[in-house]
Amino acid sequence: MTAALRIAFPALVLAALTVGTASAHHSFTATYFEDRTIEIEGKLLQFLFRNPHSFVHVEAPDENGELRRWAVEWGGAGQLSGQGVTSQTLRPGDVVTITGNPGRNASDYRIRMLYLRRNSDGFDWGRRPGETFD
Amino acid sequence: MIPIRPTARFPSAHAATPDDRFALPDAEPCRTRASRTRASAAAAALAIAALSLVPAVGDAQRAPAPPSARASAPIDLTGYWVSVVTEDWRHRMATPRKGDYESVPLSAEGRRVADQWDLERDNAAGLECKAFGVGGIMRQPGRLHIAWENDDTLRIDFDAGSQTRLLHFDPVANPPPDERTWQGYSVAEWERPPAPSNAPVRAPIGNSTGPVAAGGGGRGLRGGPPPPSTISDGGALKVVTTGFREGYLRKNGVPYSADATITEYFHRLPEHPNGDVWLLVVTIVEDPLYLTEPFYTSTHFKREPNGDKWNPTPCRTAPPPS
Amino acid sequence: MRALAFLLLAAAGPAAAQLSLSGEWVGRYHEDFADRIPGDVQGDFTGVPMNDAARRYAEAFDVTRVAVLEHQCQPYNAPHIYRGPLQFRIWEEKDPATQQIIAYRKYLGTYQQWRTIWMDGRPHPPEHAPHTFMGFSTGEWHGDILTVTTTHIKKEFYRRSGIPSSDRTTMIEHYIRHGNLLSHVVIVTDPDYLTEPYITSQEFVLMERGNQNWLYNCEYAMEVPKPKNDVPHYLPGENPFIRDFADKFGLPFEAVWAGAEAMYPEYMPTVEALMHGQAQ
Amino acid sequence: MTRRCHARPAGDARAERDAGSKRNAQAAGEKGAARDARARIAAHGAATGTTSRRATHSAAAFAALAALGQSVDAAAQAANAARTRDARVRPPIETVHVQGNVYMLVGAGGNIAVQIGSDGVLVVDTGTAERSGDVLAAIRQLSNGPIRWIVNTHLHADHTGGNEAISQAGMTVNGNPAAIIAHENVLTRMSEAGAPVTALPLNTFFEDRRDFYFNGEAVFLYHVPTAHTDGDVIVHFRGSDVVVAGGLFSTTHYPVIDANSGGGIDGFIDGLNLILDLTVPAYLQEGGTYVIPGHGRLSDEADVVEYRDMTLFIRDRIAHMIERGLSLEEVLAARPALDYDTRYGNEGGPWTSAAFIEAVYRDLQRKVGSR
Repeated sequence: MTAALRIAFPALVLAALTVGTASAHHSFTATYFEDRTIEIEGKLLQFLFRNPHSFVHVEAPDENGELRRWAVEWGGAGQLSGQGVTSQTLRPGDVVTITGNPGRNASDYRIRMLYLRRNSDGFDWGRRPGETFD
Repeated sequence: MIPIRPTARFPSAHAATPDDRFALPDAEPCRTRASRTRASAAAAALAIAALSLVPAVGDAQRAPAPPSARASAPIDLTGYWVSVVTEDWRHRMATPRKGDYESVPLSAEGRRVADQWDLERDNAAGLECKAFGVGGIMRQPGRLHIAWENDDTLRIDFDAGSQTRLLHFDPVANPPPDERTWQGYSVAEWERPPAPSNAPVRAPIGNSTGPVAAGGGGRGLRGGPPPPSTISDGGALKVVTTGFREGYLRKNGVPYSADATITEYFHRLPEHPNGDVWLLVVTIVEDPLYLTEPFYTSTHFKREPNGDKWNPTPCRTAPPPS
Repeated sequence: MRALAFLLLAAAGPAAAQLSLSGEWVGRYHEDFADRIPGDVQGDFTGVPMNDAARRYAEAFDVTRVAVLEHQCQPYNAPHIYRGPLQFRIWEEKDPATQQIIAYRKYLGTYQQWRTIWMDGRPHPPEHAPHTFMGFSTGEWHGDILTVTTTHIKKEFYRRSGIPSSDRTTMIEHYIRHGNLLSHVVIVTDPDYLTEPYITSQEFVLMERGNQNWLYNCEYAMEVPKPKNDVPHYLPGENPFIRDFADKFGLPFEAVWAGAEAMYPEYMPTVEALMHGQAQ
Repeated sequence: MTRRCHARPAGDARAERDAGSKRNAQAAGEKGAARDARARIAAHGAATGTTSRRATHSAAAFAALAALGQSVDAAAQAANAARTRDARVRPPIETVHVQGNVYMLVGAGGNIAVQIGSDGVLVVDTGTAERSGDVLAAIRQLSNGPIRWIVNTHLHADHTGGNEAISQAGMTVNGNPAAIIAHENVLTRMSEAGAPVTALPLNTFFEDRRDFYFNGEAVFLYHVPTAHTDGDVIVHFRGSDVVVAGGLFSTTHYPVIDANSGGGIDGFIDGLNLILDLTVPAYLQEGGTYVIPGHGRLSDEADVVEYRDMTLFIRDRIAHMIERGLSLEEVLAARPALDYDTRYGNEGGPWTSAAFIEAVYRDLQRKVGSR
């Protein structure tokens, strides 16, 4: 806990001073279990490239093997554009592997994106510096 | 002796370093922290005196003595005030864990020092008041009692930690002490809007039918009368403090150094429609050692009718969560 | 008539000498940073004089409500917007004939909101007028303090933790400038959700070069697939996250939940007793 | 966006003098209305047969809102009439330009919508009978065109009381009094209650929706079954982009579930969701489609969303309590509407928190029993 605080606070201070209009939309910490990660692999159904946050809808099995429509929350269109992601980066039908924080309401099948990889060509997001969102 | 009153404003609190601001051009380099404090405080007093003298030299012999700080106060800060903790609650009403310095723009050195905080060690070393020094006392939940010590010195007593601050409007008559203290040496001056001139009256606009308030109307408060315009003319008290001992911005050892400069603005806000009177203290801590940028806080206090709830306590910090 | 003119002249004051608030200002978040910027875990109810109605509302609040179509683009209301990430621009609108200030205009980068602070003495609208997130504002100067009164504000929150603000709030602000620093005080009176006026104050610094972070757009979309009219909420006593904030920071939930009582110095021994047993 | 023009009570010099202090006058009028409601409660409560004192009060309070003119006892009616003749307690009718062709009249019982244009005048709801003269005067300040149509959103007297007077003052293209449109269930219930034929909505419909074109825009009437009553209609002026919510939305009190007139909580929520389907905010949940509530201030989608959420939350809480076997008294003691009581509780008024909770409880319990 303490260690996490030490790292997180200065980083966040810096972010707030530089971004100006940071998102006031909602608290990720309150929405997701940030101390847990989950990985899904499935077919991309829809890429909502938009503000305040983008969403990737993926059809993938849950822990019981039942197919679900997962909603993966990603950065806003403005922020992702600065990282080279456009509305055409992902297409329905792409098979993707996503790692992220699970939502606190399990029935929402919701994930906060940490890492995405497209299986067909290896395109990925989330491992290079700056590939984050708020 | 020519009466001297620090009418000149301090240079901007955001410009240069604290020492730059107050140093005379030929000031000697400081060797120690203590001597630097004395030098800078004395330099501040001299600088103020010099700035005040410039426009007054020609009239020095015949100019009447200016009114005292007390007589010329644009706002009345005296009385009992209680802090209302609506912000930084977990850092003020309780003692946070070591390493929780959220919101404070600490430098790497500041973080290093904060991470070494040890409450028991402080207590054993007789440093219980480190969180009650001038850099942290305003954020300690408690009550203030503000009164005139004399015509040119305003006194603030704090029941939290039983601390006292003296705000000197006449730094020449009240030079800085030799020793650093928890509360340091404070130089005060009133700030006020310029005196009214015979500006043309505002033309009636819109459906305004009542008297014109100073600077434009703005009546019409649903559910109550507008704030009275007579309680305060919007002046402020500016206080610059140096010469203090190293202390804590927060109870859990978030540090400020003895090299910091602390600038404060005291405002008595226009009376609220429900009768509440609020004191707002804006604090700017500039610390070249422990902070990466000026640290801004604004603390509010509500006026109390008397000192019935005055409850002096010694310097004591509750332990953090286990 | 001559006497009236004299009175007006005496009362009018030197409008031209008023402090200028014009410029682009950006927030400094040296108080409550985690709450105001990234948002923390659920359950921070500290420092707000909430009443039992607000407690019940906050307890029922599920943060995923923001994904509901009609909620996802809802901006913060006026009292709340100053407690989030914010930069704003102020400029004066002057009567061309008299050069007196008719209004201060304000553009807030968060959610692209606009405010007008009327300085011409007009009354507030009647009760049946529509409410907006920024409300209807009138202002007056008290020396160098601009005091603004706002009514007709839409219902929203004081905190993202779900402490509600009602549509019957009155907000009084004080704008205080010292050089490049603008202090902004907000005092909210809310007959529905607060037991006493709620005061906050925040600092903004003048942007000498400005930036381009002024736009915010929100497109409605079904973010999380679920029935359109399903509004998530917790039944009384069933919010599993309500103690998260208290637990994370080792605080007693009773104190976090206490409202106005816990905002005053005399409550400190109670906090300590709850944390460590009897205060030492 | 809005333009106010004050329509003062016709031929009433005292009210004109008082117009400057309209807020006080309005407040006084609201108190007067509350007293009227209590008078009606006294007349109606004994017949409800509810058990607890609180419940009796609640049911009677509802009955007061639901009461048709002829169900009010003679003494209360006389006192009411005498009071409303006194200009000191009669609020002025205030007119708000909503947008496009549509105006809202406030102060004659339920809110009234007036659409004007080259075809004439369309009035949605007619307020109380005793204010019909003032309402007519207010309409005439907007337009001298013929009043062609009246729409009743539901049957209650504070929305239909002026039917007769306003209809008679209007004229269809055939030369008859202005036609009154409502859902068929409204006509049925008003007829059963013995309303005079000149006050009845004889132009009824029984299907889900009716539409027609008037004053250059399409006007849609949506029937919402089993909501406030069984005859609720939402009116949507498509060109002006204004929705008239009738009994389905208020900014002053909890949803009124008139079970005696076929109302129900689930239908009420359906009705609120239908309003949300019709409304489109202009920008970030603000403006765009405006909604005229049955009572209270002019609103938009965000206001209806809050009201929908509230209704849904309280419904779910009470349903959960019923599942746990709580009695009505236990449900009332648990205060399932605590978070909204200061805002909508209306203690001492005609539709209290207890009345609302009881209505929801009984409706849900009936459904549980029928499963």
